[in-house]
Amino acid sequence: MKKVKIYVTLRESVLDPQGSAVKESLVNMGYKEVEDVRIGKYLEVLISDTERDIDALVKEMCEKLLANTVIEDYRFEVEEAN
Amino acid sequence: MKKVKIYVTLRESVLDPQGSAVKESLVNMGYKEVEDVRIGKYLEVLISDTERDIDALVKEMCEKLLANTVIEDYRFEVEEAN
Amino acid sequence: MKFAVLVFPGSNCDIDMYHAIKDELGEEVEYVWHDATDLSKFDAILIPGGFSYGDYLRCGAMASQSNVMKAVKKAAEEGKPVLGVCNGFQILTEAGLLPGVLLRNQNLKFICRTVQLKVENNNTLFTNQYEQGQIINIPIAHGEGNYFCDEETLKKLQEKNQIVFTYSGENPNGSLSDIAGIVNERGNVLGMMPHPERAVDALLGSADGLALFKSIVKQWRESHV
Amino acid sequence: MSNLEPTAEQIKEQKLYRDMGLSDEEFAMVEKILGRLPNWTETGLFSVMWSEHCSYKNSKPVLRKFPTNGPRVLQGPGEGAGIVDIGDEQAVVFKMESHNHPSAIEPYQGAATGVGGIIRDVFSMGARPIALLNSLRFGELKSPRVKYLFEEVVAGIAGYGNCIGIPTVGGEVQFDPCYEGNPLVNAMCVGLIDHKDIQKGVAKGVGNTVMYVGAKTGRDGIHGATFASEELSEESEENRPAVQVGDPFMEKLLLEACLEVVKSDALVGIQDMGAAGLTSSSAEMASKAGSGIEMNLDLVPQRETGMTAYEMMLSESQERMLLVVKKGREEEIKQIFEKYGLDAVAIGRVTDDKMLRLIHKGEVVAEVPADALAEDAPVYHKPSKEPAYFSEFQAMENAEPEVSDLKETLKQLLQAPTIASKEWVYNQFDYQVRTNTVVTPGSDAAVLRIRGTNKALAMTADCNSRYIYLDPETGGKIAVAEAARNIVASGGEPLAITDCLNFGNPEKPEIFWQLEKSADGISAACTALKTPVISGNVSLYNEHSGQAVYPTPTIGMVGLIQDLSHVTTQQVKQAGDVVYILGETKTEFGGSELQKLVHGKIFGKAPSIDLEVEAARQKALLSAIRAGLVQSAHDVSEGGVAVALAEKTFGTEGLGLHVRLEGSPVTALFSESQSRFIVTVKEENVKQFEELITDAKKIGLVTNDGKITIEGESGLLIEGSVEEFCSAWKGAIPCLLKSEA
Ligand SMILES: Nc1ncnc2c1ncn2[C@@H]1O[C@H](COP(=O)(O)OP(=O)(O)O)[C@@H](O)[C@H]1O
Ligand SMILES: [Mg+2]
Repeated sequence: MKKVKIYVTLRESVLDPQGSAVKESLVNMGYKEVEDVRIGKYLEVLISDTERDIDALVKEMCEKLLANTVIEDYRFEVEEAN
Repeated sequence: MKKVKIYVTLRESVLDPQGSAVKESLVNMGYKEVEDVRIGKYLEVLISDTERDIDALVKEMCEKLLANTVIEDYRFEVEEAN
Repeated sequence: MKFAVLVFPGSNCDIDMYHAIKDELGEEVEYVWHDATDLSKFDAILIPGGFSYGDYLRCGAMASQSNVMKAVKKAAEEGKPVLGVCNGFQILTEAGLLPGVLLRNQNLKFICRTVQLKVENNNTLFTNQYEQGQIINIPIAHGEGNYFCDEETLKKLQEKNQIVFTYSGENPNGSLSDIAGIVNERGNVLGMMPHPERAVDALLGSADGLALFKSIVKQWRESHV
Repeated sequence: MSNLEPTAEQIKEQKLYRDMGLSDEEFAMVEKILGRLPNWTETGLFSVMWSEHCSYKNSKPVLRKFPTNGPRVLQGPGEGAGIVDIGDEQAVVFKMESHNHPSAIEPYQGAATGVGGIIRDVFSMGARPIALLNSLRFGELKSPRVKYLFEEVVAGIAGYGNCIGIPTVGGEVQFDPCYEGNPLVNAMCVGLIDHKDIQKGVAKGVGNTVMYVGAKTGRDGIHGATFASEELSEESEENRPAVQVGDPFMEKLLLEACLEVVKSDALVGIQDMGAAGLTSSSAEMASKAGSGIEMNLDLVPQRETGMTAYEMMLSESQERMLLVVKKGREEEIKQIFEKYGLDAVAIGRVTDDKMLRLIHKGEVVAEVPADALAEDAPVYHKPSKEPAYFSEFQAMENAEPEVSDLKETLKQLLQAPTIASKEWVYNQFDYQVRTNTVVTPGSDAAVLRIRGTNKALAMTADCNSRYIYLDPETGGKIAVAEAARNIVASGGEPLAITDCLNFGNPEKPEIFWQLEKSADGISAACTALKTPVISGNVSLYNEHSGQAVYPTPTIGMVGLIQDLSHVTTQQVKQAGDVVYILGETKTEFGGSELQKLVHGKIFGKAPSIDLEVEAARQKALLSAIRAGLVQSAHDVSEGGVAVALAEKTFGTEGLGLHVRLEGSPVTALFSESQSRFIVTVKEENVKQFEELITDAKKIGLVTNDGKITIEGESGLLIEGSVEEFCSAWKGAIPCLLKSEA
């Protein structure tokens, strides 16, 4: 069994209204040090043992469903699940 | 300047409707190997240099705004921003 | 003329679309479940609004991977009219049938109210019953209708006259260039955030959406005499 | 895990049952019922089922006061929701429920799951949910905490209702300091059903199969019902159960599947798993049918590993249903759910021994009489005592608050968050989905057409808790009367009500008195207005750090509009129309917006109400509307005539009002006397209208100057542009939310 950690982030050129709103809130709460906030997704996917190359498999799932590559980048790490 | 990476995940016992729906979807798309999907948030926060202890600062921000500890856990890593 | 209304788990404007076609337009219409593989008996495909798959992950993402979307692609290639409204628009962009994406509304809130649209291009099979530049009242109801694409795509949309509707006056959701609806290059796939199917009966506030459906029928009649 | 559970002896000796909310006396009762000591799981079953939330043990004697019968009532209180006949073999189903405590802790999910729960109550009757309403109470919109609660509750209601595709068409929001630590979140659902599809939650037929459908069971919400039956305090932050997360997508699938299943004659009974989950649904279904249920908990679909019987039975995981299905026909039922990607699992059977028997890992882990859990829960008659404040308030004379600038006062009233436009709220709700909403939020009641007929339903939720605090009996009458006024002003005939009784700790005699008296008032009004109580919910212990909320018995009402042409809204329609006021204006400012504005607090007598006058006036107005004589109608409520007049002009294009009012200006403009309407009538119908409503007083005309002009006996009182008043009214809530504390 593998545990795959996937990070999906908005591309730099894409506006992140949610991130901006959170930044505003933090500054209003007194955290003046906050310069920027970007919000993405963090997925943990458990994958049972397979004959396929795990990296290729995860890449395919990301491209097809988990990320929208028009606006998002993704990266991932594969770990042994316990 | 520091770059803080914050991971906000649903607590273990809390239902993750998003994760379940995505799992179903992946299985229907033919990825039968997928056993479980949990979806959380991944935030990147840029923080300008401050006299306050950065760990304490980020912890406070997480508790107060970025995570709802009733249902979510969080962890973070601090890096030097370039 | 025979319309298909696609139904995904979580679609919820399917019934509205169905009634608009059947009761107000008076044409034939059928619901088609998301696992269907063949749409050949239909003359036009309608993808209704709602929250397919709960709108989890990204709006329209999971629906875009369903079986029926392969058949929709085929229908689009054959030149059949395909209309995606609200969640339907999101599904069409996720499926790559239309360019760009729909981001969260700028104010991060769901917005339900009637807005004014400007008909930017009345020379499409969806808008031939409107005047060029006509202002129409159509309800919106969405949380992620903030249209976005890169500059190059935008330029292309403008050059090829693919922007069909824009928000007139106030832009409710932060959409790029006030875009409310676009067609593909060929002009037979329309995606729009506002709900024309909610504006087909003056009893409910506006009937300005009916002309859109009438346009589809007119074009079809002309090419199928 | 189960070997960590305390033994029966430990539970008794260490009085562990107390932590679950059982008293020493109650535990002794349990011991007597069983004839032995209960084990851990059994103690859990009794504790949740005997909590106020499930058993109504403190409120039952009060609820018995309500009139619950009427010629149209098909189902009164006792099932998932009440049902009222509307003719043509159709009926309307509705109920309201609170989710106050969960919303105080996790406002988004608390509100969302509140909406989810009330929807299940309606579709478990076999009805298609057609509309949602809500009634909300918060502290003053000043502190960041209150703003956060308000924004998140609204987002949670929107998140669930929009996603499942049921329009949220109405509601109310009020702000008062007493709700600061304990907001109220009440959700109402209205459904439509054909008589032949009406279902009940009964487990009939020995040998029939008990099936579980919907989401898997997790450890969420264990002891939610008990939690809802305690006061909130600083500690409750720690004691809280795992909060449930709503899954509206799952519920949408469950809804569609269940509505398909109710058409099958293989279905015997169906009930949703709400508070106390599997325990209450199984015990109640068995008890109602006079039968027993045996379940094998190993078969319960589980989301987490290692769950104990106790945890499974007490879990309040959302989006689950329990069905009783004819033996041998399980497969048919399974197939229907399969289409929606849902599992339907046989987990038990109906027995004849009236016991709820649970089996886990091959052992009987609980064996308890179903009636003892459900029907036969203890009932208490709490002591009641008139609070000192009441006689003090009653002794006060009605006086006019002092006002210097009438126009400025009107503006300030329009900006008071309780009166201000709620657009910021309802524009986040999809109020149109399913395209039946004829009157959208912003008028007195929402109106939905009934497809395939020429009829429509009007619906509203109302409660002015300030009046109820000052005088619970009078206030209770007013709450019902106001709801009915909103229905009538929209062209509907009030059918029935549902209620949600939000009160403080009933163990305090003064609180119990408030509960009793307001129930008396509600009952009297329901009798006078012929609107029986068909369903409802009780939420007690709404206190934070010992401070109770105002008594808030929210009234949800549905009315029938016989013909779409009767649909009437509050906005004026056409210049030249004649403006009338119906009803007498007296100097009544107890609990009024003006009193709050001027004095910063409320005191004195609540406005008086004569239910006979009320009933007659409503009847007369409805007949005028049905005769086609009324262009617009609006009841006079918070802020008095001036506010009602202003509201009538908002959202019209360029229209205005020019009226002349008699009597002392402050009273004429701002008094909150009851049983009043403002209506407009076309010039050509004036004669007929006046013949029908003989006590209608002509006060002025609709204009097209876009201005509000109000004269008094001694000259001009208020003059200003509609625009100016409207922007104050519209901008108030967004402005408060933006301003920094
Ligand atoms: N929480 C809410 N959800 C939906 N609609 C609301 C809500 N609060 C207020 N509204 C709508 O705003 C309008 C004004 O509400 P309110 O002032 O309570 O009216 P009334 O005094 O006539 O009962 C009504 O149409 C009501 O349904
Ligand atoms: Mg009203």
